[in-house]
Amino acid sequence: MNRTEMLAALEGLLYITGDDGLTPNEIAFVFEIEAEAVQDLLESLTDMYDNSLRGITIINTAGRYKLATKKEYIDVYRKVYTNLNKMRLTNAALEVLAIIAYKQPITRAEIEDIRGINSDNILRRMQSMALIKEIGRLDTPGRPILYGTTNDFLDYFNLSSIEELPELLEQLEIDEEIEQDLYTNLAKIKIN
Amino acid sequence: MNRTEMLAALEGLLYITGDDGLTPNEIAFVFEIEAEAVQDLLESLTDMYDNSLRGITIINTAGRYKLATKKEYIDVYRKVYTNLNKMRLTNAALEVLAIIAYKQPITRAEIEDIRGINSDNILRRMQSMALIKEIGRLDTPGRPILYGTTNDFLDYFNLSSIEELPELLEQLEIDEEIEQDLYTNLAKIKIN
Amino acid sequence: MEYKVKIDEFEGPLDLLLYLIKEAKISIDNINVAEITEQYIDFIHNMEKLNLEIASEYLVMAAYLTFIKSRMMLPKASIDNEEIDYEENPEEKLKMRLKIYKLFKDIIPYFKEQEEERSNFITKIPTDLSNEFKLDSKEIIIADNTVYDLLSAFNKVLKRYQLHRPIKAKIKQQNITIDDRIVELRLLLKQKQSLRFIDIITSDSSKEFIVVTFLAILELAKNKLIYINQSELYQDIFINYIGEEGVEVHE
Repeated sequence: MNRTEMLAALEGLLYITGDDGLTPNEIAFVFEIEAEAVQDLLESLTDMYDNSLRGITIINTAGRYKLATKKEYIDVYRKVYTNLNKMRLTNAALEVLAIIAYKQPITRAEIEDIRGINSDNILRRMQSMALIKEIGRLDTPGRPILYGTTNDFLDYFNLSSIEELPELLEQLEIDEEIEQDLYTNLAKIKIN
Repeated sequence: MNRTEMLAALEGLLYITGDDGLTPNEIAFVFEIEAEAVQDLLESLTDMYDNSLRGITIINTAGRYKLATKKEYIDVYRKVYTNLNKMRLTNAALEVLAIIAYKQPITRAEIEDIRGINSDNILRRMQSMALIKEIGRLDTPGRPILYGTTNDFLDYFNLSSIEELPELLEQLEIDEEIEQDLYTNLAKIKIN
Repeated sequence: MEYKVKIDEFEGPLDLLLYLIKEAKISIDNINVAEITEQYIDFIHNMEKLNLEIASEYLVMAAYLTFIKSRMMLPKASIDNEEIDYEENPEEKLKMRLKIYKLFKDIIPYFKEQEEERSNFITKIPTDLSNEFKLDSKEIIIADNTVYDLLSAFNKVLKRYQLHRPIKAKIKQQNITIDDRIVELRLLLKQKQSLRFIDIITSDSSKEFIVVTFLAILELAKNKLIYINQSELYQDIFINYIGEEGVEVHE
């Protein structure tokens, strides 16, 4: 891979990893290059973003390099963020709702474990919109809150009951697995 | 906001929205510009990405524009995310999806008439994958469910809209008369 | 005739018929139903000999083909060739079905290509801006989200979860453990000495419960606490109590 290709691939890689970003070590591993070459690549990429036509740049927080939007256009982002949230449920909100709907009762920690991101603000918003509610507490240290969906949630998604949610793929797979188990065990029983 | 600023802000916006993407209407709303100007911005941005130093590009799936990595460096990304997009649909699943894509809204019985084999499990699976959905019910005895494709279907097959599908009958070199017969008889044909 | 292909390689009887037609290097319009029927039935028979499971649809088609074949052997009524009545002529009807099915079959490579193409483009998850920007509105003006949006969001999050983590062992919720079930069965067997297998599961037992019961029985048998017998195939299976663990069976 030549330098041009590495620069392009690094941009793509930084894009995919998003807020997680990459450490110089990780970059060195991926491209099989030395630490110096990594710094050189990152500098070149930073230079490329130092252009008024570009809306993104590279930042370094806590040793991780990541792409970020330039501050100049924060009003545009705010406009989109607030208006889109008024117009429809965003994917992030839908994700939280979906996890709660399918996995209720569920704690915040479990939701964040599945999503891999802090979901505090979205949970609060969904609660204030009355789409979810606290339905109890877990009997473990800290007694974490258990969340579930509300009747407003059912109304919003035009459901008469939570059972009307479409089947999950993992549920189908577990069913099939159990059927498989059943067959293998049946066969074993016959042998005995 | 001048054009350069809009281009930079649009790049930032597309970065933020990630796989959610933006519709042309949303872009028009944010910048308070006409549909034509939106297309112009998107084209300019796409041209900017058409440079060997860049690793990202713009795709349009299900009517939404989104940033995506260029396909040239997929192997680099696979190194970081080992099970990236490895899943492929089976022939049977593709058959069912193709039939639904072209004949929607369609009932399960009609799909099975065309395929000549029970398709219940595949339908459930495709629904769980959110590639198809119930879009209504037929007003006949039993009120059978009508299926159609989803936005996830469009995204999965890299289509901006369902109209992008190639003409079905063009695939076969058959004359117009037969074409006519095929269409008029599609509904009638059933196994006894 | 040697069969290198297996029935589970076909997507159904129409697919098998198309395969046979292709093998014979003829077009759908020119198929000789009598001939193709023989080949089809031959194929099915051979699969049966190999003890392959054959979906009922294949047998229905075999019957249908035989019906067409026998009908053709009857003296023909005067058929107006100008107007083929598909409802009345099963042979033409079959050809039409094959053509329609082939239309969709032939478009599959297109979908495969598109699937492959899309898998090369990777997008990132949306950046979470909920900490940056405060939202005051609790209302949503246009509420057009459906349950499929929920399902779609769930699938996405799951895909991401699998991408970022090594495959986690699936945690299945079991209402009853195997150990619990062993204890239950032992108590029951101690009282009754012998049980019919069908009596320990009920029609409303969940799949998990049935599996757990199976595993419990296997465990009991392994530890020689029970023995299982069946007088004949398809007869009742009996589970018989031997004795306590560690206690030798006395003569």
